Amino acid sequence: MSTPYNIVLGVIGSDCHSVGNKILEAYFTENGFNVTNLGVMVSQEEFIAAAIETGAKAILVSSLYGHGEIDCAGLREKCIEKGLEDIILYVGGNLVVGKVPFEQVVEKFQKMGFDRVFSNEGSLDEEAELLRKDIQERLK
Amino acid sequence: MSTPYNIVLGVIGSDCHSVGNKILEAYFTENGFNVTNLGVMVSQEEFIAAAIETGAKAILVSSLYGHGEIDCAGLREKCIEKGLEDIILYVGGNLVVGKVPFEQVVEKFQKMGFDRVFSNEGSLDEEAELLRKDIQERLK
Amino acid sequence: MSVYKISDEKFNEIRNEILATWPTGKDIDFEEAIKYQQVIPESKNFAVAMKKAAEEKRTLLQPRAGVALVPEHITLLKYLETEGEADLLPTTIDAYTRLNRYENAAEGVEKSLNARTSLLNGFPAVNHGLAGCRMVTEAVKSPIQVRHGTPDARLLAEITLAGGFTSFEGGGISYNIPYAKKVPLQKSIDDWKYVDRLVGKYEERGIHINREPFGPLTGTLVPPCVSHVVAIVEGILALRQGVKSITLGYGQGGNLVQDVSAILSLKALAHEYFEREGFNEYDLTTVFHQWMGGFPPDEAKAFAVISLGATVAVLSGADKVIVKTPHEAKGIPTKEANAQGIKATRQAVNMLRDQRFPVSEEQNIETEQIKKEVRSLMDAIYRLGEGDIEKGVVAAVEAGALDVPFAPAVCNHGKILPMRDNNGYIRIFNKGNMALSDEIMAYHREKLEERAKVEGRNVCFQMVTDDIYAISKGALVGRPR
Amino acid sequence: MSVYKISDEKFNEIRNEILATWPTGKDIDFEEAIKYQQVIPESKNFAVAMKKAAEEKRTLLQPRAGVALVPEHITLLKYLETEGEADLLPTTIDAYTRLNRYENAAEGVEKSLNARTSLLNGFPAVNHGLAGCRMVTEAVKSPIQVRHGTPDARLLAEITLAGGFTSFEGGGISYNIPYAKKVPLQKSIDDWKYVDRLVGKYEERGIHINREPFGPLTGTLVPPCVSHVVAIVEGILALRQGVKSITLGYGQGGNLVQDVSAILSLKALAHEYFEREGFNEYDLTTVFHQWMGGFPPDEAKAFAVISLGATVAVLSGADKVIVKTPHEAKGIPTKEANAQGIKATRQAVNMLRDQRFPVSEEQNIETEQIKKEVRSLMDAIYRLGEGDIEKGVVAAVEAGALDVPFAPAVCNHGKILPMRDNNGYIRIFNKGNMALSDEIMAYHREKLEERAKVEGRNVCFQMVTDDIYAISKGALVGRPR
Ligand code: B12
Ligand code: B12
Repeated sequence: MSTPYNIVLGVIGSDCHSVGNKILEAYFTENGFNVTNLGVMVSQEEFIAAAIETGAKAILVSSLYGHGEIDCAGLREKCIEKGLEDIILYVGGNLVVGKVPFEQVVEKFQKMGFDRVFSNEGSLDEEAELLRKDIQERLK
Repeated sequence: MSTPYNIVLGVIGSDCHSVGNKILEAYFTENGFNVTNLGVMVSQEEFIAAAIETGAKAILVSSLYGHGEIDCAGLREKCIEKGLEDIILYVGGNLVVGKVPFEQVVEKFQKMGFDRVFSNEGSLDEEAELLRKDIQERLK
Repeated sequence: MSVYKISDEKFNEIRNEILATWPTGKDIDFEEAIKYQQVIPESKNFAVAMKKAAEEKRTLLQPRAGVALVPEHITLLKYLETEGEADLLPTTIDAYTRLNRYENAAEGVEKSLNARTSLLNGFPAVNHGLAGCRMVTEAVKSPIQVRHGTPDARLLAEITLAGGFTSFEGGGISYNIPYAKKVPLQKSIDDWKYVDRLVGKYEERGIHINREPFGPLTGTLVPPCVSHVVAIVEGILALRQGVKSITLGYGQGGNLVQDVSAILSLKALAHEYFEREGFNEYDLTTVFHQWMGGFPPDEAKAFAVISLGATVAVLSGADKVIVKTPHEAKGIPTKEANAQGIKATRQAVNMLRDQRFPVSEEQNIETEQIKKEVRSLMDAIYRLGEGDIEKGVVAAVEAGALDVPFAPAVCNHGKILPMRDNNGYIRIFNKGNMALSDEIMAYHREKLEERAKVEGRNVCFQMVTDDIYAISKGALVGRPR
Repeated sequence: MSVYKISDEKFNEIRNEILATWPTGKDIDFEEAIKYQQVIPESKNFAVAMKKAAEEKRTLLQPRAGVALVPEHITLLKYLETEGEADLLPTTIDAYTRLNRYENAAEGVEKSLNARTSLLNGFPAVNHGLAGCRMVTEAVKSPIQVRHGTPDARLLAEITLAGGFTSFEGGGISYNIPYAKKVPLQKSIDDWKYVDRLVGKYEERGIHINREPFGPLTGTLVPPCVSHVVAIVEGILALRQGVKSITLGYGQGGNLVQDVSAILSLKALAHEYFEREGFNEYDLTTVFHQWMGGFPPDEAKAFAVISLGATVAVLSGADKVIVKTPHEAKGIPTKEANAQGIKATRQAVNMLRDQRFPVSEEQNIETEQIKKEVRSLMDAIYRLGEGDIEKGVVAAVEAGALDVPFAPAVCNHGKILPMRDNNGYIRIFNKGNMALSDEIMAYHREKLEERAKVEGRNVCFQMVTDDIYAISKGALVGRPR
C-alpha cells in the first residue's frame, strides 16, 4: 500500500442507518484509505463539497432506507457541473423500495451514472479491492 | 338420522398411516354411519370383499404415503367386475408423491373412477354431509 | 404532577404554529376530533386491546407496514388483518415525513402515482391529511397505531389522532438518537412533551390513546440497561403530560435468558420508577420486538429468526410482539411476505401460549444484574438533573452517562461499545462515560474474558464487528473465522 | 453377553436364505464389503461423526430424502449437502421396499422412468442393489444413513452396508409397531437381531456402523416414557449383537420443559440400563426429531414448527436433529423445500449453539417423573421376561403393559390414550394395561383435571382428537372451539 487515496463516505438523503456507515469507515480506514466520513443524512451538495475539499478520488454513497432512487438522481450531473468529471461514484445498500432482482437495481443506478452498484451482501474485501483498482485505472 | 348406512373404510396399499384412519372411524361412527374399518394396508380385494359382505353403499379409501396413484388404479374396474356398479368411491389423504396442485390430483383420481377426491385439509363435517347426500342420490 | 404539564395557553400557542406548517394542518379541530374518536368502537381502541391482552395473558401480533398511497395502504392493511391474522395494525410513516420534509413526501406520492408502485418507504400521513387518515382507520377492524421515527411529531400526532388512530409510537429520546443527526435532545423532548400533552388532552376527554416509546433504539447490540432507562424515562415524561396507557418495548438481544430477564425487569423497574415519581393510575404493558439488527438474506433463515423472536416473546410473557418478515434483509416487504412473517409468528405464539420460560438461577442472576445496571444509570440521571428526570436525562446523554451504541445523533456520546459474551449475552466492552459502577463493569469484563479465552483472541473491536454481522451470517456470537 | 449373540452358523444359514430372496442379493460378499468399507474416509463415517458431535457439543443436522432413481437421488443428496448445508445425509427407502415388496418397487422404478418423476416415496435400495448404492454413497462427501421403516430389513441391511452406508436406522419394535400391521413382534425382533449381528460383524472387523432405533414411533402424542422404553430396549438388543455406536431418538412433544427433560432423561436412563445389562463399551448419542405429527399446510407456519423444533433440539443438547420441511403437510418435498427446512434449522441451531435450556424446578420435576415412569415400565418388562429383556418386551407388548398410541400393528394393545395437560405436556388419560403405578397415574390425572377445569369440560376423548389436530391447525393444546 502506497499513499492512501482520499475517499468520501456517507449515507444520502434523510436516511438514518448509521451502523453500516460506521463499519465502512472503520474498514476502509484500516485498509489504507483516507476516509472522510460524512455520516448519515448527507445531501448531494455535502458529498460534492467534501470531495472537492479533500481532493477525493471516489465518493461512496450508501442508501439503506429505500429512497435511494429519489435521493441519488442527479448526483453525477452535479459532480460534472462542479468539475468532478472523473470522480468514481459507488453506491451500495438497500437501494430501492422492496425486494427487487439485483440486476434491475444495478441497471437503474448505472444509468444514473454510478460506476459500481453494491447490494448489502457484498464482501468488504472485494469491494475495497475493486475500489483500489478503479482508482488506479482512472489515474492512468 | 334414519337407518345408518354401511360404509367401508381403510388405508390402501402398503400404507401404514393409522392416525387419520382411527379418527375417520370414530367420526363417521359418531355421525351415524355403520363403519367397517379395515385399518391400514388394505388391498383392493379386501375393500371389495368387505363391501360385498356388508352391503356397503360406499368405500372410503385413504392414501397418505404417496403411492396412491399406483395403489388405486383399477379399483373402480374391479368393483364393476364384482357387481358393485353403483358403489360410491371416495378417496382422500396425500394422494400423490409431492406437493401437487390439488385440482390436478382431483382430475387424476376422478379419471380413475372415484366419485370424490379429498385433500387432507377438508372438514369432516362437510365430508360426512356430502357422503350422506351422495348415498341418498344413488338410492333414488 | 401538574407542574410539569404544558399549560393550555402554551399548548394552544404551539398548536396554532404547528398546524400552519403544512396545508393539511388547517383541517384539525380538536372538538371535532374528540367527537370523531368518541364513536370509534371499543374493539378498535389500541389502549383497550393492550390492557385486555395483559389481563388475558395473551401476546398480540403486530406487523409494520406502510406505502405511499391511500388505496394501496388500505389494501395492504386489510390483507394483513384477514390473510395475515394480525391482531393489531400499524401505519408506518415514510422517512421524509419523519423529518418534516413534506415537500419531498409530496414528490414521493407524485412519483409513486406515476410509477404505479410505492416509491416511499412508508405512508405520508401528513400529506394525506385528516381525510386520508380517516379513510385508512375506517377501512380496518383492528386497533391501529402510528409507527414512525419522528423527532418532531407534533403535526403528525395532531393529524393522525384526529384521523382515528388510537396509538402513537415514539418519544423524545427514542425517536431522536437512533433516527436523527442534528436535533438537540432538549428540542425533541420538548416537542414530544407536546405530543404527550395532546394524548393527555384526549385522555381528559375520555378517549384512550396508547403511547409506546420505541424500545429497540438502534437495534444493534443495545444492552438492556440502556434501552430500559430510555423506556422508563420516556414513560415518566409521558405520564407527566397525562398519558395513561403506556407500552414499553425491548428489542430481542439473542440470548434467551437475557431476553426473558429483560422483559421481566423492564416491567418491574417501570412500576418502581413510575411510583417513585408519584404515578399510580396508568396501564403498563410490554412489547417485544423480533430481532431488529441485520437479518439473513435467505428467507428460510429469516423465518428461523422470526420464529425464535416469537418464541421468546411469548415465553417472556410480553403483551405484544412486533413482527419482522422474510424480506427484512432486502427491502420493504410485499404484503404476502409481511403476512408470512405474521403467520410464522402466530404459529409459534399459539403453540407456546400455555407455556412460560421456567424460572432458573441464570434468569434470577441476569434479572438482578439488569436491575442493578438500570438503577445505577437512573441514579446518575437523578443526580445530574438534581432530582428531575427530564433535566437529568438531557445532561446524562450530553455527558455520555447514558450512551446509545452505533447511533447517528451527534447529541449522543457514541463511545459505548457493546459485545457478546460466550453465551451470547450482550455485555459492555467499553462503557465510555456510562454511569456504571466498577463492580458492574468488572462483571461484564469477566464475562467477556471468558469468551476471549474460548476464541483464543483478546477482547477486541473486531469482536464487535463480528457480532454485528453474526445473525445475518447465521450465528449469534461472531466467532473468528 | 455372547450368550445372546446369533451364532455364526445360524447367521450364515439365514444369510444364504436372505440373499436369495431378490436377485441383487447374490452380489453381496462380506469380505469384499469389509474391504470396500475399509477405504471409506473417516470423515464419511457416521459413527465417528456422531461421536465427535457429542464431544464437541454440537447438534448435527440431517434431512430425510429419497427418490426412485439413482441419478435423481444423487442430485438430491448433493443439493442437500451443498445448498442445504446438511451435516449428515439420509437415504429414505420407499414403502414397498420396507415391506419387502420388491416387485412393486420395480414397477415403481419403471413407472418413474416413464413419468420422468419419482412415483415412489423413497429410494428402492434393494432393487438398485450394490452398484446403485455405491454410486450413491460415493457421490457424496458426508456420512450417510439408511432411513426406512422395515420390519424385516435383513436384505436391505446386507445390501446397503456393503454399499457403503455407515448408519442404519430402525429396530425390531420401532420398525414394527408404527409401520406394520400383521408382523408378530417376535418375528421382527428376530429379524432385527440379524441386522444388529451384521453390524456387530462389521464392528468386529474394525468398521464402525452407527445404529439408530426409531425414536418417535407413531409421532402422535407419544408419552416420553413409552418411546424411551422402546429406545432403551432396542439399544440393549443391539448391544447384545455387538453394536457399538448407538443413537437413541425422541420426537418433539411440544412442551419445551418436557422435551428438554426427555432428552436428558433418555441419555441418563440408557446409560443406567445399558450398564445394568453389563455393557460398558459403547458410544451413546441422542437424536431429536422435529415435530413428527400432522403439520400445518401453510408454509410460513410450517417454518415456525421447524424452527421451534430446532430450538428445542439445540437447547436440550441433542447430538443430532432430524429436519422437517415446509412441504411436510402436503407431500414429499422438492429438493428446494428440503433445503429450506435445513437452512431454517441451521439458523436456529447456530444462533443458539452457545446456549442451553436453563435448569429449573419444573425441569427437575419432569425429568424425575419420566425416570419414574420408565423404571416402572422397565420393571414390568424384566418381571414379565423373568429377567430377560427380549422375552419381557414381547410379553409386555402382548399384555399391553407397554402400549404405543395410535399404532397400526395388531400385535400392539392400542388401548393407551394420551392427551395434553393445560401446559401442553403429554400425559396419559387412559393407561390401558400399561404398567404404570397408581401414584404415577394419579399425577397424570391431576394434571389433566387442571386442563379440564380451565376448558370447562370433562376430561374426554374429544380432547385427544383436538390435540391430534392442534398443531396442524396452529396450536399445541386442542382447546374447544
Ligand atoms: C437496524 C435497522 C434500522 C435501525 C437503524 C438504526 C441506525 N440508526 O442505524 C432503525 C430501527 C432505527 C431503522 C429505521 C428505519 N428503517 Co431500517 N433497517 C435496519 C436493518 C434491520 C439493519 C440495518 C443494519 O444496521 N445492518 C447492518 C449493517 C452492517 O449493514 P448495512 O447497513 O446493510 O451496511 C452494509 C452493506 O449494505 C454495505 N454497504 C452499505 N452502503 C454501501 C456503500 C458502498 C459503496 C458499498 C461498497 C457497500 C455498502 O456495507 C455495509 C457494511 O457491511 C435493515 C434490514 C436488514 N439489513 O436486515 C432495515 C432496513 C434497512 N430499514 C428499512 C426501513 C424502511 C427503515 C425505516 C424507514 C422504517 C420503516 N419504514 O420500516 C426507518 C428509517 C428512517 C430513516 N430516516 O432512515 C428498510 C429499507 C427498505 C428498502 N430499502 O426497501 C430495511 C431494508 C428493512 C426492510 N426490509 O423494510 N432501521
Ligand atoms: C405421522 C406421520 C407418519 C408416522 C405414521 C404413524 C402411523 N402409523 O400412523 C410415521 C413416522 C410412521 C410415518 C411414516 C411414513 N411416512 Co408419514 N407422515 C406422517 C405425518 C407427519 C402426519 C400424518 C398424520 O397422522 N396426520 C394426522 C391425521 C389426523 O391426518 P391424516 O392422516 O391426513 O388424515 C386425515 C385427512 O387426510 C382425511 N382423510 C384421510 N383419508 C381420507 C379419505 C377420505 C375419503 C376422506 C373424506 C378424508 C380422508 O381425514 C383424516 C382425518 O382428519 C404426515 C405429514 C402431515 N400430514 O403432516 C406424513 C406423510 C403422510 N408421510 C409421508 C411418507 C412418505 C412416509 C413414509 C413413506 C416415510 C417417508 N418416506 O418419509 C413412511 C410410510 C411408510 C408406510 N409403509 O406407509 C409423506 C407422504 C408423501 C406424499 N404423499 O407425497 C407425508 C405427507 C410427509 C411428507 N411430506 O413427506 N409417517
